[in-house]
Amino acid sequence: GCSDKSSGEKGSSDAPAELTYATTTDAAGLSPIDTNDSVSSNVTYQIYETLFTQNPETMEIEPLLAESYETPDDNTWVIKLREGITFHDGTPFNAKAVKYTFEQIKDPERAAPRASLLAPIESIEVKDEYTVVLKTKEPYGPMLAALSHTNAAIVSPTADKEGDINKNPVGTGPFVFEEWVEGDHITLKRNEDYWRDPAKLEKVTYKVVPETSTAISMLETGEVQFIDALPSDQLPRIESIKGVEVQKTPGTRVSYLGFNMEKAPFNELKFRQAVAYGVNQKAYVKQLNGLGTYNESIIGPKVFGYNEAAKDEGYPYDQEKAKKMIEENGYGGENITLLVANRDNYMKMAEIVQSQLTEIGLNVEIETMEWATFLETARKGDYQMTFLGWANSTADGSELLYPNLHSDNIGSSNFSRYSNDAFDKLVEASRSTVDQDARKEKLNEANSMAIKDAPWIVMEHGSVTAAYDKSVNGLVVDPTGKWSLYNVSRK
Amino acid sequence: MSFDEALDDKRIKSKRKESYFAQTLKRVLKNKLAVFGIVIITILILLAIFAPFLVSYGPYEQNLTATELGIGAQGHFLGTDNYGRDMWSRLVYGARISLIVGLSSVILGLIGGLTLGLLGGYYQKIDGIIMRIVDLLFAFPGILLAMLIIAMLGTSLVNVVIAISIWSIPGCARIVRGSVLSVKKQEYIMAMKSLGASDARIILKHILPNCTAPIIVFATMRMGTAILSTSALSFLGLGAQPPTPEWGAMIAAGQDFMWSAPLMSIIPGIAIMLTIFAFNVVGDGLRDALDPNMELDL
Amino acid sequence: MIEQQPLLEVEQLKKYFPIKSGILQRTTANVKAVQDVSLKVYEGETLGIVGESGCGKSTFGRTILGLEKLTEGSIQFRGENIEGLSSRKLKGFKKDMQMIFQDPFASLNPRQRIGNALEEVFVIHSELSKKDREKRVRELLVEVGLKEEHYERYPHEFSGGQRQRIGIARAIALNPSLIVCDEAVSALDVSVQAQIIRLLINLQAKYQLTYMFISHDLGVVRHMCDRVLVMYLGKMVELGSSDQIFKNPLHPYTRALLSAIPRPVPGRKKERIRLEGDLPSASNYPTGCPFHTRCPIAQEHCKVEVPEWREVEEGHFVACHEV
Amino acid sequence: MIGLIIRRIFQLILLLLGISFLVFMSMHVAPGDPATIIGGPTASSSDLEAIRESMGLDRPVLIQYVDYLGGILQGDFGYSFQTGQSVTEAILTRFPNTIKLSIASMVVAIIIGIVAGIIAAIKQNSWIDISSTTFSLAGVSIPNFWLGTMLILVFGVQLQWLPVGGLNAPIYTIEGIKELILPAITLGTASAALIARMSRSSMLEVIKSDYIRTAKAKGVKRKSVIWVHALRNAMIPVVTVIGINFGALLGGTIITEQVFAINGIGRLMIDAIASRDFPVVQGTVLLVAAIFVIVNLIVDIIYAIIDPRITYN
Amino acid sequence: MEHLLQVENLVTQYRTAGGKMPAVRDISFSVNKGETLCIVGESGCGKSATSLSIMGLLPSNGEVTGSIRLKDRELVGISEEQLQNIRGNEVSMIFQEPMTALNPVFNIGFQLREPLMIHRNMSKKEATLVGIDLLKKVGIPNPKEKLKQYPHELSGGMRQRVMIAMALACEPSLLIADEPTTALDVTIQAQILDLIEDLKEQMDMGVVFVTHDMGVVAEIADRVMVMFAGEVVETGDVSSIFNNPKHEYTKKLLAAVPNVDDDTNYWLQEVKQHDRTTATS
Ligand SMILES: Nc1ncnc2c1ncn2[C@@H]1O[C@H](COP(=O)(O)OP(=O)(O)OP(=O)(O)O)[C@@H](O)[C@H]1O
Ligand SMILES: Nc1ncnc2c1ncn2[C@@H]1O[C@H](COP(=O)(O)OP(=O)(O)OP(=O)(O)O)[C@@H](O)[C@H]1O
Ligand SMILES: [Mg+2]
Ligand SMILES: [Mg+2]
Repeated sequence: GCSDKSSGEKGSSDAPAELTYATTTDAAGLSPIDTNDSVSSNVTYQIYETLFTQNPETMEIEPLLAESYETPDDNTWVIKLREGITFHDGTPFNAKAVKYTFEQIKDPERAAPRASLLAPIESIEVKDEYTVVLKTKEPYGPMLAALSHTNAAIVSPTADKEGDINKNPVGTGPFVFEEWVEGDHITLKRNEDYWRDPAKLEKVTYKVVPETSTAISMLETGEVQFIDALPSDQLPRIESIKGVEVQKTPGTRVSYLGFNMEKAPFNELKFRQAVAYGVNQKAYVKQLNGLGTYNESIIGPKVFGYNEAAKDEGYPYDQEKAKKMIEENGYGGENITLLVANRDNYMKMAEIVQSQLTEIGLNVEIETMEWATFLETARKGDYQMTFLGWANSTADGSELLYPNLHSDNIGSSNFSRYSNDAFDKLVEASRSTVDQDARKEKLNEANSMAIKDAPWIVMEHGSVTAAYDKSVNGLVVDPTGKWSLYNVSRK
Repeated sequence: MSFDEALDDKRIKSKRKESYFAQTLKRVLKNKLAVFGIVIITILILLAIFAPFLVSYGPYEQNLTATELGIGAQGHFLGTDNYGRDMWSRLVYGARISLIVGLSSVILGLIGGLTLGLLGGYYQKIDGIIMRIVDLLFAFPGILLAMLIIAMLGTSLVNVVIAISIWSIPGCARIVRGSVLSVKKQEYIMAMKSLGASDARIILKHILPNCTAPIIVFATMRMGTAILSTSALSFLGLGAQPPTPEWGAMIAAGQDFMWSAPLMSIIPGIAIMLTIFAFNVVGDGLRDALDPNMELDL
Repeated sequence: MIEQQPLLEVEQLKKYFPIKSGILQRTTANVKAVQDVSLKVYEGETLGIVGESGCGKSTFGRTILGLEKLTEGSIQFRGENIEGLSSRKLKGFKKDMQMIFQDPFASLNPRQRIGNALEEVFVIHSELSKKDREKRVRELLVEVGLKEEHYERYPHEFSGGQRQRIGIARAIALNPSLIVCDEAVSALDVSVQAQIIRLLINLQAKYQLTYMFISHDLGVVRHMCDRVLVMYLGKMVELGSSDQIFKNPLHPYTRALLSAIPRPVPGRKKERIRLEGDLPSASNYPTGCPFHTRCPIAQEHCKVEVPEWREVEEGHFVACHEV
Repeated sequence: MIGLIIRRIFQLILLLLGISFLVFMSMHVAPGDPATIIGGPTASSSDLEAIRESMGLDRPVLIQYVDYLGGILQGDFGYSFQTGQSVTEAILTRFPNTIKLSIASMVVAIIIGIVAGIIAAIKQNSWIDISSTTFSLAGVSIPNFWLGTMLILVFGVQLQWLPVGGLNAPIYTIEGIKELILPAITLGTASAALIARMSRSSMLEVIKSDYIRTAKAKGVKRKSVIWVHALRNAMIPVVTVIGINFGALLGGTIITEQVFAINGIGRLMIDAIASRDFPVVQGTVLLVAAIFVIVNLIVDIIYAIIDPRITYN
Repeated sequence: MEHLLQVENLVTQYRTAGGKMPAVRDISFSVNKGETLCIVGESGCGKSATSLSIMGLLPSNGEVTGSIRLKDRELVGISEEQLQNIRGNEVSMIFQEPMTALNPVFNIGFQLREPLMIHRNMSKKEATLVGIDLLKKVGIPNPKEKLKQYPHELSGGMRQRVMIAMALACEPSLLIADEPTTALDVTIQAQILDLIEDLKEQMDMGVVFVTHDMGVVAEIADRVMVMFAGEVVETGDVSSIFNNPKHEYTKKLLAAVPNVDDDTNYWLQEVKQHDRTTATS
């Protein structure tokens, strides 16, 4: 019956039911358990599904594979699953599959990179065929956000046990994996037996095009129909292409100038404040051709825990004040090295900030590094200040503050080595509270504290972008940068 | 007067008392293209020296409200880059760095290449080993090598020069070895041996001067590659550190603006081309001038 | 006339050039450039060496001077074995033995002025000051019949005859005892040739020089040399005084050689001995007598038996079965 | 000839051993740790330890190297840290593209270079000569990515004559050839420039030689004097340069593959270096080194073909 | 009578850095059918320049004025194409250097066939047959095999003979031989001289023979032209030049020739005698 439908649809309109998307790097793998990069999730997102999902427009969490959930107490989550869904390989989707998937994620042997997502979960029980019970030691506030994370998608236990889902992915999603020529392209085709209406596109190709400028050319000639994460410098060109639609919406990503709180003079609040006054983020944001917004709050507008008031709680640009502080505290002529990874917009930030700091009397030298070297150096704390960013894939404030600024993570993801007990407590509380309003409160408080302490100076809150051929319909990029092709069609 | 002398007097009229250097210079100056090259190089050097007096904006001076201006913009006759910095100023200051990087890395590379090439070509016994070392250098990925240099020496312009020099070594060594092998067979080398000259004297005074032609071609061609390599190195963060106005880095930076502000890469590109052109034609002139037999064919 | 005291004594000299092949570049064959040459050269004499081109004359000369490593045999100069000398002593020997190279142009560094080239000899072997060196070189130039102002010139600015004299100047600069003249006059026309020969003879008379005179101009050899050695394919085939060789040639190759000399007398009917057959090569060495492939009087046994080197009359040696 | 080949293969093995050792050591010395890349910024120190352990990176380097060599002897070049793909497979899928690209660009370089060089030589000091020299010098001073992007903009986007990127169609189809044109020109230009300059000077030398005069004395037509009698002699030094240049060309494939979205070895290598994917780096470097040696062997054989004086026995 | 080659007021100049350098200064001479003209003179006096002028093969910096007529046809100033038809066909040249005059990368067969295929429109097969015949004529054993060999595989003497075979392939009316035997030893030289002599008689061709060996001159010349510093100082038939030289230079040249057959009455012996006595005294 299904094939009838597809041919009928095809016959009704002449529009091609194929879409080619250009990606700058290839996916690392196609298993949600074993990968954690955004390129891979762009693919797995179409193949697998999560129990819950965030509405791309409102960012509200809605059930997807789950039907409903209850929390009888703060430490127990009873999740009712949708019935009648099968994986692409015919394995039925049920509580066992969920238990299997989550246990695999948590299995230290498997060393799943996003094991931390489900770390607070202590046990996973199959209550009946379509009911799972998750138990935590302590209340886990961001539970639903975690369960809607692409890396918490449910995989076919049969496929994972019998084969390598990293190469041959099997999920419940609207698209079925077809082929992967590593380094070149991945193709997916429509899942005709999808539990909802089948997708409108018949075939989707992810083409690896490392150069953005080439990808844009291909978009112009029609060799690809869709690209995303547009670099701001190329935006004027893309916007000038006829027949190409550009989407720019605020996203969850935050980019910041981070200080090493363990190195003098960055351990002094006065100095950090002086620098903060000296940096003119607005001037920088202006160079982004409309991508990115200026806002001093660490938790951005699209992230859970944001409070409008935090917008101006930082140290706004005031060159005179900065100069005065530098002078008064005897920081003049200080030699500072600014460590920069040469990717994303960091180089741009570096050049502008370096020039601005020079104006307030600091002697800033830029040291650029390639990503791997940078990571190692920054992790070790071998730097004075640097630029980094955090793309919040669950759009939850705890997922931003905990890894980046909690003292637990000094030596790993807390690059600034920020350590503040009061702040730590607030973040912990935000994680272990289930009541969402209470959580928001804690996050807000922690946010303000960090803004005042200034381990970071927020440079921008990024936008999510996409450019696609006019024939592409129904494409929505959510603030975390994810997009689903389920509702996309071509005319 | 013997017949020999009679002929001889007809043949040779000019007497030479000038120094070797003056004479070579004179010969180079006879070559119009070479003179053109010398003029360009001189201009470049003057630009580099007097840079501060030639610009009305500093090379680092940003103006984020006047970015990506085109040629002939008011106050910026070569326009501005994406930070609103004056292209002319950056170009002129860039000459300082690019010329130094280009020249010094070629010279260092030559020293290494010459040493390996001369030794390998002259001493049959170590030739095999030296050529295998050269093969190794050839096959070893340059990027990895640069990474090693960062690991051991850190990032700085000096290390850029070192990395580029090492990249020049194997090519230079091969070329030099090739000419040494042919010069070595010449009878005047045998003659020097029969006079009891030491190996060092033979290699430095007799073989080296007779290998200059290919070395000059190699070195002058290499200048350009060397300057361009800095842009490849900036991939690793090893190139000139921003905001340094180095030509190779400027081209690399202009890559993203090829559509909106093509001048950002074209202007330094032309500067590099002119430099290479100048060095090549001077090199050609020098090669001819150093060859005492060339006079007949001029 | 000749003082009977050997300046140079060569015994069983062999010089092979290896032909390498195979994975490990093993020597699979040899070019036998010089084979079993034994010879005494006396102080003050001129020994001529003649033979087919490629027969090993130059190689022999070079080997004696230590420019090629000898494969086998020994060379004694003034009673001392050259092989295994310390490098310091060797330098002394080099000073005493010099060579005028076959091609005067090729033996001068084209990028070095003549003055500097000659001075270099003193730089290597003496401690003269720059000024003294220059003075000495200017004297030398005059001595070989050039002019002082030639000091500044490059090799290509000289005529062949002049270059040849530069080679000679360089060879005599350090007052050596032995000079190997390798076809020092072969590329010149007779008038220039005559000047050079005159110069050589003058020098010999003045400094008691010993010459080894390699040439294929038999006219010059006849008049210039006291003794003549005839070589064929790396071997000695005949040795004798100039008169013996030219008036009473014994070896068939020597005879053929002499008969082939074009005489500067127009109209004279020539009776030349024609050599037939294939020229063997030094790398594909014939068995038996090396000359048997072209010899007009060869017999069967010549193909197998190597002829003995024997003295036929006083000081006249030959290697041939048939004389 | 066979002897030469066997000897070279023998040397190749030694060279590869040396290279693999150096690369192995330098990857370990160079900053940047594969575990940090795989773990990402969020990974804790113990996570990293676990990753290192799972990849065997916690053992002494020398032991890792010996293990690696042991694997190679059994034909096992390891597995990518990043994707888990076997290195052999990763290389095999990309190799055809790189070979296509480098051969095509070498062909472009050789044809353009030799023709330009020789025409410049026979019209010495004419405007043709000067423009050929200018072209050569421009060729070495234009960065690959610049040229590639420009070609795409002009021929791919504006004129739409040729596809923008990718190598998908088989080489024997028109599509397959069309796809190769722009990348081949991009990659070949610098080599063409060098070959042109070499050919020019070599040709100038050859046309002065005695045997060219002999050919003219026989009444051979000017065209065949140049393209038959002189060309082959002039090619002898050029062939050496081509061999040396092939190494540079392999390096250049990185950028060309990047610009033209070609899935090749260069990109594989650079990505692997960037992510410190040791086994893939090892594998690609060994492959490139082997190609380099083989190309030089081919050069030597061609050498013997054009110059009968050269023998290898 | 009709001359085969008539050279009148030939001036050959080389452009050099120091201005134009005349290598040949206004010379005139002629060669008849079946005649051998030997040109002798000091090295650098313009012998090769004269030969090359006739062939139209001067290097790019050389230029010719005057008149060179071959069988009534003016060669100075005609087009390159016309010259191509004459070269190798009506006039052939054997060059001074046998070692470098053959193209090292082509086999003997190819080089030998070339003039035949160009001027006689022969097929490759026909040309091969003629080539074998030519090699036989110049006395090369095993000609069939030799066709497949490369120049470096042949001895100097053989190469020189191949050159001669090539020059004679189209049976030219004029052969120019520029010191064809300088690099060879006397036995091989003799063979080559005989060969040229034979062929000259067979084909009734005119020969211009450049050499500095007076012995060779005496052997093969019909007439001799003596040059000095770009000018002709004396011409005459061979016996009158040898027996009754007029010009100072000719006399000097002849006096310098060592006589192999006689050791009395020769300048070298006198010099030796003189020097020895002065040295001992
Ligand atoms: N370096 C070398 N390697 C291999 N073979 C050589 C070498 N030098 C000389 N030969 C060979 O040794 C033989 C003798 O050469 P040599 O130069 O001594 O001859 P020659 O008698 O001086 O000849 P000519 O009269 O032409 O100068 C020749 O067959 C030559 O090819
Ligand atoms: N290409 C050239 N450019 C300038 N001058 C030249 C050139 N070729 C020859 N000459 C000069 O022209 C003069 C005549 O040279 P030519 O070659 O005719 O002499 P030759 O009589 O053949 O001498 P040889 O006996 O040495 O061959 C010489 O003085 C020579 O230096
Ligand atoms: Mg010799
Ligand atoms: Mg001549």
